Order: sequence, then C-alpha cells, then structure tokens
Amino acid sequence: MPRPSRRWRAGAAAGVLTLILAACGSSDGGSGGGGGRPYTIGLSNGFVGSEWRTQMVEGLQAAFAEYQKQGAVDELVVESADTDVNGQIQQIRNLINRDVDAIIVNPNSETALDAVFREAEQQGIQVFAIDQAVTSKDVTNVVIDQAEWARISAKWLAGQVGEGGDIVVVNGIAGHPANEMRWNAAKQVFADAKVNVLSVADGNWDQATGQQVMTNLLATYPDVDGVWTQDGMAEGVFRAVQAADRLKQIKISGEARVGFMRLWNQARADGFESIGVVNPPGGAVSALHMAVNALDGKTFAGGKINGNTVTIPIPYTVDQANFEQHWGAAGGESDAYSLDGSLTPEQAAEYFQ
Amino acid sequence: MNVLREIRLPGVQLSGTATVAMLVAAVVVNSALQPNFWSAYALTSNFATFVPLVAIAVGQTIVVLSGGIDLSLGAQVTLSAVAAVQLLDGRLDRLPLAVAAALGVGLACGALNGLVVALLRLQPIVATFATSFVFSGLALVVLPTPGGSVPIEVTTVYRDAVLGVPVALLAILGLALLWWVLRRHRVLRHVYAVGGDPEAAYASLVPVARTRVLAYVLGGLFAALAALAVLANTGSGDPFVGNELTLASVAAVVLGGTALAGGRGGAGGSILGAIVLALVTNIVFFADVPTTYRQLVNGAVIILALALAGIPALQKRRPAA
Amino acid sequence: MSTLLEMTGVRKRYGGVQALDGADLTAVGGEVHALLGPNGSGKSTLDKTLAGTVVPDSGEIRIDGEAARIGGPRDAHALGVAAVHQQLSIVGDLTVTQNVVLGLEPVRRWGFLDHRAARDRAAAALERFAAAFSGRLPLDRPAGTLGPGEQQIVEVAKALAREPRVLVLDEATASLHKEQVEVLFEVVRELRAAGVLVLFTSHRLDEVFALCDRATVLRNGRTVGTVELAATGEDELVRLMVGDLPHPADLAVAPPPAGAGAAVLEVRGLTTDRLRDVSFTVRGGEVLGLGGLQGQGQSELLLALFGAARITAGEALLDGEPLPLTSPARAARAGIALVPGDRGRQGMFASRPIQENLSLASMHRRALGRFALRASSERRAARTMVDRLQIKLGSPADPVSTLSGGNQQKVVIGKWLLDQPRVVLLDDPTKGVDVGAKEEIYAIVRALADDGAIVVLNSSDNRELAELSDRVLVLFEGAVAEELAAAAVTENRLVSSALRLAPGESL
Amino acid sequence: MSAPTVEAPRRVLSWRPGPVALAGAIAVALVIAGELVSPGFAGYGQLVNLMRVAAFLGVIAIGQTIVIIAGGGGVDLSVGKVATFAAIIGSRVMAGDDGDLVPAVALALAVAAAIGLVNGLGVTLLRIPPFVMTLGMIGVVQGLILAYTGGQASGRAAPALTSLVNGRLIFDLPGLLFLWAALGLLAVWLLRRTTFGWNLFAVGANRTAAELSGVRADRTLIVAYVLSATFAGLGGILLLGYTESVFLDLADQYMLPSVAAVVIGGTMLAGGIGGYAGTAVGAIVLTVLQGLLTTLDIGGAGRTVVNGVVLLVLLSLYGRQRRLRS
Repeated sequence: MPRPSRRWRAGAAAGVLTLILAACGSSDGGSGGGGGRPYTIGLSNGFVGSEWRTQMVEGLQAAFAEYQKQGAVDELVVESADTDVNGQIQQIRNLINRDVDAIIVNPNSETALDAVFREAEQQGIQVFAIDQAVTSKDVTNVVIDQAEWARISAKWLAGQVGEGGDIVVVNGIAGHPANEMRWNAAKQVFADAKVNVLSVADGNWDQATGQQVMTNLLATYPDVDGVWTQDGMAEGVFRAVQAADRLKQIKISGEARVGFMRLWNQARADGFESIGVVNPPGGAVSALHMAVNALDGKTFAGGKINGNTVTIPIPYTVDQANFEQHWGAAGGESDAYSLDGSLTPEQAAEYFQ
Repeated sequence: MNVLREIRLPGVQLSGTATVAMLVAAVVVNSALQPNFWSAYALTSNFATFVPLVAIAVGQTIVVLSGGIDLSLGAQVTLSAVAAVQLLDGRLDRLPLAVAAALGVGLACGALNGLVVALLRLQPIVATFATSFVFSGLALVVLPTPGGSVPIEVTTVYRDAVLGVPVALLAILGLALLWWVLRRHRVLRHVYAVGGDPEAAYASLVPVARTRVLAYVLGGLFAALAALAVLANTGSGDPFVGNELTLASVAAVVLGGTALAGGRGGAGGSILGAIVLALVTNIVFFADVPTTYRQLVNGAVIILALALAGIPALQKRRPAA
Repeated sequence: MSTLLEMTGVRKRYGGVQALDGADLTAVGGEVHALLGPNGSGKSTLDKTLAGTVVPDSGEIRIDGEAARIGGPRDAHALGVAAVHQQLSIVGDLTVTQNVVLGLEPVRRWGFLDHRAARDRAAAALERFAAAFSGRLPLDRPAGTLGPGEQQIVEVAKALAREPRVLVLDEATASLHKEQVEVLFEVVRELRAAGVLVLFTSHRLDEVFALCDRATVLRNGRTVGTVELAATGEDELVRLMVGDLPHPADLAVAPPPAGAGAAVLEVRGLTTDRLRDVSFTVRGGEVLGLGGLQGQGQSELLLALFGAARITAGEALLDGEPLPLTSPARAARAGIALVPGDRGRQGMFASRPIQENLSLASMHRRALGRFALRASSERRAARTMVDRLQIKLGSPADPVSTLSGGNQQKVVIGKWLLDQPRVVLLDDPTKGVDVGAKEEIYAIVRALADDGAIVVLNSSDNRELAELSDRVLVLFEGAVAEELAAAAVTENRLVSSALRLAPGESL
Repeated sequence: MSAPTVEAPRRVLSWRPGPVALAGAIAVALVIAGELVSPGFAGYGQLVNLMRVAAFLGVIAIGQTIVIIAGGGGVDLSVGKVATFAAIIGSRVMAGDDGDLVPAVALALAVAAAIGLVNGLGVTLLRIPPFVMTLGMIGVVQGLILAYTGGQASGRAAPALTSLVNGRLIFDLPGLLFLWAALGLLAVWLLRRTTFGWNLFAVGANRTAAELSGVRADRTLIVAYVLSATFAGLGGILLLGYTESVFLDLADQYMLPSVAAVVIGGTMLAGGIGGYAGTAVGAIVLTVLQGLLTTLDIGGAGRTVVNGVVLLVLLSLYGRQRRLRS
C-alpha cells in the first residue's frame, strides 16, 4: 500500500480526535459522588492470579448484597484484572467515570497510585485502601498491621528454635512494600531473640517457587532449626521439608489456609507444630462497612485512626491449641481457602463518632 | 513476480485502514457504553493513562522496524523512572536533572541492547529477555522499595488541559511529532532499509550494525519518555512500575500495522494501536462483562483483530482442487 | 591507456566449493570489459569481491596501480566501485527515490534528510533511463511494486548515482525488454566515453559483441584468457568458455523412445500469470528439453506442473488421469518430482544432514505406519543413493552444506529418485556444478529416461539441452515459440534460437 | 581442461564442543561453583532436588523446542498459561481421587491440545506472527481459567499422581525424574526417528524447499503447536503432582525460561537446527543457576542482575546469528 495514503489516514484520525476533543473540552467534568443513599461502590483489584483475591472479591459481594437489601447501596462496580500500576490507574479512572461514591482498592503499589487517588478525591469520591496501605493522604487505609502480623509468627518461631537457633527465610518479592514491612518486623524479632538468620531467599508468594527455593536452601543449610515464611508459600516450604524428611527437626511458620492446614493436620500425629496467622480477605468487607459509615457523613472517632490509617485487628491465630476447632470449621473448604474474619457492621460503627 | 512468493511466508501486516477502523469502532463503542466518555475529566484521564503505553509502543516500533524486538523496554521504563524519581525527591527545581537522568538511563539501556544484539549478534528475543533482568535488578538497587515523590506541579499539569485539550493528548501529539521528525532523519531511513532487507542495505553502504544499535538506542529513548509519563501519571516511584508494558507494546505495534518481520509500518499506527488496546479494556469494563470473563474477551479481541488481518492471506491461498 | 583495475590470483572458497581459484583481470578506464564464462565459473564471485560483498581468501586487487583493500561495500565505494549484482540491492518497501539514494542520502544539518536533493538526484539518475519506463518516472512508488525490468533499471541508476569509476553490471540485462536493453547500452556507451570502466557480465553473446571492447573468460574459477572482441569470432569465444569438451555432435544422442506402452504426460493449455497456453505431450523414456532465453517461463512451467504455482487455466494428465496441480505434496504423491532451479533456496536443507536430505521425499514409504522411521532402512536407502549417484561424502550425518555444489545437486536429485517418480522435472540441474559432476548428472538423467521415466529438463546451458533432449520446446514470454524435434536439436540450432535472434523476432 | 574441484568434504580436525556438551560443561561448572560457595550444594540429595525442579521446565520446554525448530519465527509464549490451565483442569476433575486420574489427565491434555490447535491455525492459515498469536493466547487462556474456576481453583492432585511424581524409586530418585527421562526420550525419538520430526527440521531449515519436497508444511506446523501445548499441559500436570494443589498462576513463570532453555541448549531461534538433548541440559543449567543464586546471599536485586548477566554470557556461547558478509 502506498505510504502517503496511510500517513494521510493516520493524520486524519488524529486530527478528528483532536477536533472532537477541543469541541468537548469545555463541557463539565464528571460529577463524581456526593449524593445520598443509595451509594455506588467501586472495587479496584489489580491482581487475580490468587485465590485470596477471589475470596476477597466474593466476600465483598456477599456483604454488599446485605447492604443492598437494606437499600443503603445500589451497585457494586468491580474492576478486577491482572494488570500493572498503569492498568490500575485506568481501572480507578474508569470507576471515577462510573460516578461511584466510594472506591475500595487493593493497590498494586504503595505510592504509584497517589496521583489518581487525588483525582478521585477531587471528584468527591472516598477511597479506602485494603490489604496494603498506601502513602496518599487522600485515602483511608483499612488494613491489618502487617508488622504485627509478621511478629506473631516470628515470635512463635523464635520461641521454638530458641536462642542461638539457626533459621532460613522464604520471603515474598524483594522490594514489595508488604514484604519489606513484614520482613523488617520479623527481622527485629529474630535479632532480639538472638536467632541466627542464615539466608533469605524470595519465593515470589508462589507455592511452587517457594517449594523449589526451600529445596535449594535445605541443600546448603541442611541443619537449620527453622524456617520463617510468609503466606502463600508455607505449603511449598512444608513439602520441601517433608521431602527432605526433616519435618521433625525443622520448625515451620505456617499460614491459615486450608491447604496448609490439611498438611499440618496430617503431620500432627507425628508431633508437627506450626502457627497460622490469619491475613483476612475479609478486610474488604471491613472497608465496606467503613465506607458506608463515611458516606453517611460520619467521621472517625479520635484514637481509632492514626493519620489516615485505620488498623483493623488480626482476627485470630491458628495454633496448636485451637487447631481442632478451626480445622473442624474450615476443613471442608478447598485448599486455596484462607481463614477469614471481618468486622461486623456494629464493630465498624464503633470506629466512628 | 516470482511464482514462489506464494509459498513463502509473508509477515502479516494490518493495513492502515484496518487500524483506523478499529480505533473508530473502539471510540464509537466506548462512547456508546460510557455516558460521560466525552466529558473533560474522562478524556483527560483516559489520555493520561494512554501516554506511557503510547510512548513505549513508539520505541518498540523503531526496534521492530529495524528487524529486532526489545523485551526489555518495560524494565527500561522502570529503571529510568526510579532513577529519575530518586533524583527528583519531590523538588521541582530538580526536574531538568531528573529528566536528563531518565533519558540518560534509557539511552544507556538501549545502547547495551544494541551492543548485545548488533555487535555480539545474539538473538533479540532472548538477549533482551536477559537484559531485562539486568535492568529490573538495577531498578531494585536504585529504589529498593516504592517511594520518592514527584512534585505535585508535575502531576497536576499532566492531568490538566490547555484550551480544552488535555495535556496528556498534547504529550501523545508530541510523541507523534517526535516520530514525524525522526522519520525525516537519515537514521530512521536506514532503520527501514535494514529491517526490510539487511543484505541489500549492506550492499547499499548502509552501516547495518550501527543502524541496529541506534534503533535500540531510540527504543531506550522512548522508554525513558514513557518513564517520565509514568512518573507524571503516578506521582511517585515504584521498582515494578513498567514491567508489564513490554508485551502490550508488541501487541500495539502489530495492531498498528507494523510487520514483526521488520521494514514495514510506522509508529503512527502503533500510537493508534496502543489507544485501541487501552480502549478495549475500557469497553469491556463499561459493557459490564462479568469480571471473570473480561480477560477472555480482552485476549479474544486482540486475536480477532489479528485474525481479520490474516483473512486476506487466507483468501490469497491457492484454490482447493 | 593506463591500467585502471588489476586483479590477480583471487581465490574464494564457500564451504566445499572453490568458487574462485586464482582469477586474474586487467582492465583500463574507458572500456566496456566483458566477463564471460559458463555457469558457476566464478564471474559473480569475482564481481562481488570487487564490490566488497565477498571478501576473497587471497589475491590482490590494484586500482590505479595502488593495492586496494576491499573489506566491505564502503571500501569499494571509496575506491569508486559501484556494482549491480544479480541479486538486486533494492529494498522493496522503500520508494524508488529512497532506494537510489540509500546509504548516501543527501542530508541537511544534523543528519536530517534533504528530500528535494534526494528527489533531484534520483530524477537525474533515472532521467537517462526515462525511455525504459512506461509513463512517468516512478520516483515515489515503492520499488517493490515495479516490474522486474524496471527494478533492474532502478538498480543500475542507483549504481550510477554513486558516480563510479568502475561500474560492475552482473547480468544487468537478464530481466530487461529489448527497448530497455537499448537504453542501458546507450548509457553504458556514454560512461565509456567519460572514461568509466564498465565490467559487463551477460549470458547473451549478441549483447557482448554489440557492447563490449574486450572480454576476460573464466572457467572453474580461473582466468583462461582475455581477448579483443573485434578480433574474435563467436566460435572461438564459445570454445574459450566451455573448454575442450567433446563436441555434442560426437556424442550419441539417445534414440527416440519406443512410445507404445510407456507413460504419457499430456499438458493442455496450461496458463498462469507467467505462462500462456502451454500444451505438449511427453512419453516415458523421453527427455523433453525446455529452451530459449532464460526467464521466459521455463521454471514457472516446471513449478506449475509440480503444483507450486497458481494455475488459472489448463490441465495436465498423466496416463489420462488429471494431475493434482494444487500442492507440491499432492504432486509428489502422484509420482512427480521436481529438482528446482535454485538449489540453495528451494532444493536443499543446508543445515541438515545429507541423510535427511536424501530421505525426506520418500521416507513415508519406508516408515512404519508412515510415521516411525527405522534408522537402518533410512541409512540403507541413503547408502543406495550415495552409491548409485556416486555422491562423494564424508559421513551421511554431515550437513549437506559441506558437500561441493555438484554433490549437493546429486543429493537433491537422489532425494527424488528414492521416491521412484514417474515424471522428473529438472530445472537447470547443472547450474553451478563443475564439469565432472555435470557429466555424472547427465548420466543420471539418461538412466532415468532409459528406465521409462518422463523427464522434462530446463537448462540455461544449450549444450546440455542438445546433449540430453530428444525434443526441445523453445519458450518465449511464457508461450511455446518453437518445437525442435530430435534431429534438429543441436547446440547450434539452439544457440541460434536463443542467443542470436533478438527477443521478439519470430523464429 | 582443469581438474574437477570435487573433493571430499573437509573433516573438522579440531574438535569443537557441540552445544549440548558445552551446556553440560556449564552445568557442571555451576554445580562446582555452588559447592565452593556453599558446601553441600553438590551433594547427591541436592543434585536430585535440582534435577527434580529442572524437570518441569524440561518437560514444558519439549514443546517449545519443537515449535522453535519449526522456524519461521516460531515460539510459543502461551506454554506457561497452558500448563497452568491443564493443572487447574486436572486438579478439579481428579479432585484428589485416584479413580478420576486418567479422565482428568486426558481432559486436561485434550484442552491443551485444542489451544495448541488454535495457535497453529492462527499461525499457518491466518499468518499471524507466532510471537503475537501466542501472546494473545495468554490473555485468552487466562480468561478461560477465570471463567472455568470463577477465580477459585479447586480440587487436589490424586495421591497416585503425587506418588508418581514425588515417590522415591531406585537410587532414591523421585518418579518425576523417570517420567522426565521417558518424555525426553519420547521427544528425541519424535524429532529424530519419525517422519514428523524430519519434516519438522526440513520446514524449519528451509520452508520453501520443504514444500517443494512434498512436505505439507502447514500441517507440520499445526502439529508442532499442538504438541507444544500438549507437552506444556503435561508439564502442568506434573507440577500439580509436585505441589498437590493448584493456584491460578501455577506455571506462568515458565514462559520465557522455556525459550531460554531451548536457546542455551543450542537450538537456533531461526529454526531447523537443534534438538531436545540440548534443551534438557539447558533446563538443568537454568535451574542450577537459580539454585546457586538462591544460596548466594546477595539480595533480590543482586540476584536478578547476576541472573541477567549470566544468561547473556550463556546465550553468547551458542545463540549467535550469522554475519552479513561472507
């Protein structure tokens, strides 16, 4: 095809777009929220390659249905896809363009969404970040304390291996904020307890990678006393240790997911012990309660909010003592199911004046 | 015409008409589904989202035109962005320095790729896959955790409009202009020649290796521009920010009518292709496709678009007995 | 007149083929110097060493008496050498203007292109050839959309735009019409008057005599002599080129086949975009030659019979059964074999072992369930062919590219013999093959016909046609122009058909 | 008359290591380096473990090898996603029950093959460049996964599959290694001892010549993509046996490493040259490298950079393209 005509078409397309834009540019911006009940709520989730996220979305939808019955809300707009920061910015902008009143976001970045959050704020939309706190002041973080979450299992492990014990660590993704927050807290715990951290490797929060990484670590450090790992990888770490036939010698910090608990349950007969700190997908539900209260015009009570972060409690921890009870309740779920917990509407209301 | 042309493997290439038609269709469908598509906010915000992909698609186009491919462009975006944001540190007066740093990093990354592909003659797909590790690792060294901030003036201006025209649209037009200027430069002419027929280009005194290097360097330059757009769009640094742009840029290039075999096409189409890609995501959202089916629809649309381009090839095949 | 160009002892080896084996050439400015020799004698390689696209293994090149080191096209350009090779250096997606100035684009400041200057330069270069184009000069058209003749002219204009002192024209007239040839010759004569040395390579002896002053003849990569053309007869020149091989008249021509009972290939009105209404009949045991100037549709006819070209009309019948002309795979299953003209691009798998090259077309016959190969039977099959065709090789596991040209060609032929085809289509089977292997290939072709196969042979070598064919169809512009019966098939008759008569004149 | 220039092909006098030998030497060197850096790395148990990890990449890269040998820019970027999908289907259908193992594997492989068929048809009939076709297919398969699972993978590996993969057989070697060896032999047989394999090399080495030799090139290419997806699916099933439970991005990360393993093993991306033995060694090299980097305590950033640099070095050994000038 002769080149000039193609260039002409490209130019024409760009020209037409520009003209239309110039013509429409003067019209008013999106109206955004600000209306009364019923509210439209948006959810932006930038990663779907994990069941935890699915559980999060489904839990939110269920809680939302309750509010719908009460007539408090009318529509939940879900933006959920595998995407990067740029894609999530587009997600949030789409939600803004849908005139939602509030956005619940599980952010892909601690910082990189700041600008779009400001856009939302300027349109009068309230934004709640879950799972991972963000730096933006235009957002209310509704999160568990990741540092505390890490400390619980780290303390347990430190107690198990004792002073002078040697451990290895299988972390998530280096540079990821949640990873850093958790690891910094756990590192401090181990330092205080005089536990030696022999090696730190990344398992990308991926069970298969975690299993392979742990296998490699075991080769080099066959005599470690324990391994500390984050959620999503405990099953892989367990299998690696099991394959090396060292379950009796090596203590593993576990997780509150059915898959791991099944392994735990099977090994319990041999004296295996572990711990599972719940990282609740239900944080989204807690955030929804907060959002409805906030949209109703309430403000957070003093002391309940630190800066712009509302810390919700870690629901519970599965340990040797209460294992039977939790296993009995959740054992029927699929392996990927995370033990969950969320604030009740009443509990959430207590955060407000 | 050589009879054997018919059984040789042609590279599929979308015609310019097809790309423009896709863009028009995407705009029409999107504005039908999205009531406030034409509002100032929707337009500014949409264009603000497009710029990074558009910029990286232009860079990818140049590399593809030269007969290569660069799978490290996304990592280059990340590295340029974190280098710039570290220098910026939220201060407006450091902006020129940061821009220079981003461009410098982009050019250096491009030069490394060019060196590896043109001089060491490694196969571009795997070589740039390998360098992408180097770049993203360095990004983590420069900025171990998300942070750094871009002056608020930058992010504000980026999402503003001048005389009703969004600044982000101006940025896209600026990228198009830059491409237009490059097209008038000897280097781009040589890029086309080398991608179209390296042997003929070599015999015609075109410095083939140097041209290939320059194509990757230009790719790095546009990656740096994409990084600046990412910073203006996000307002802060993140050591993972650009990585997923790479494959999208290849898709945009092909949707824009550039042959992956090299030598044919242009960045004008890739710019439109990038916008089409982004609009498809919007359409799927505003069409209320259930969340679980969105990626299916998204992928299917891209393949269908390419399949439409391939149908002429199907018809040109010899008639069956 | 002082010597402008002196090449001495140039040697070049590609894999197993010694393309140049001590070639010499001396030429002066202001002459048109023909470079002659049979196919595969090394003319093109010598041209390429001068243009810098091939770096010789050894040898010396002097220009104006100064030793020249030509390591690449840029060196050649700096020395004032420009070349037009058989394989054009046209980039199809660039416009004619862009192609003419490619590599030497006129630029303004900072390397920005000066479109007007480029256009002017291209227009000036093409202006001299204006008569060769139908209509206006196609300056802004993508070069790939031009016809082959026009592309060739653009290539020459591009070389001229480089203002060379030495211009190499390698088969530059092969795809030109008569009028275009005239235009080109006029330009070459102007160049000669201006003191430029033109090295001219062509298969058309009439062109050589019409244009050139002197001729250097190559054979098997070696210079056998330089002659003043004005003082040389055509026979003498031909003898220099082909050497002292036995004259075809001395060879016994195979008797016409018995006919009755043998297979019959009947082609009726075959038409493609390069063939016009071709009809003929061949019988088993017969060798049908395709003659005429090269590029008149001979290769296309063979490809069409093999299902590799799109047929717009006509059909072919083998023993009365219509042949499937829709795909090479079907044609092969129907018992047809093609030894294609471009061995490297169409015939062999350079990087694959000899064994696989030989087995490929017939292995399904030996495979269990047409799928599982037995190493032993494949090896045995290959061994049979290696012995039968006397292929000289190290190991059947070596890549076929390690063989000499003649042995490569034997592998390509052997691939089909293993499939026991009823019709064998040979497209210039001895191109680039040395003399000894040539004779062996002739023997193979004769043996095939003796075994009752139908053989259709295209050859750019008229001696070969004369030696092998029972009948020859002379093709011109895709149509059968003349049929020479067995008795009339002599080299002289063919040469007069193909060489002496200018295209377009009736025979 | 001059003597004919026919001569016997030159035998290569100086022995130059083939890509397989070279890659093998690198693997050994990496193991030795690992042993020096962290004693125990070269222990029998660890070597077995490394081999076991390499097996998944090795199986997935079988298909990748086939597609790349087929030439024409052939590459299958969808192998990771297809492997994930196969594991998800397998897991849901077998649901931890040995009785459903066979139908589960059959269904998973059939779906994978169907995806490969679509890839092959797109690449041959519609002439979509393989890179983009299989890239687009990633999105489609991810969509299918989400649609099929609703975002919540379910089921579990059947115990028989787990014991097949993880169970120790002779020499304390896990069953997985025997499976890999069997599949590897199958791949080598397919490439070297079947008409399909020889056609495949022919198409990759010279597509025009292949067509003119009566090879049905399009059909061969389609089969190549079907096989690629099928082996990817098989890799996913084996991974399921290893992890016992699935998740939504189980095998995604194998996409580009599978290409790298093929190239490090000496198979040319241009097509027509190579084989599976090299790929298998390439998979081992990459895995040993990962293992070595894990045991080196140099932090995530440093590991990533070193990984890239080592990859470049490996590629420069055999992944080079030809020169323009002769």
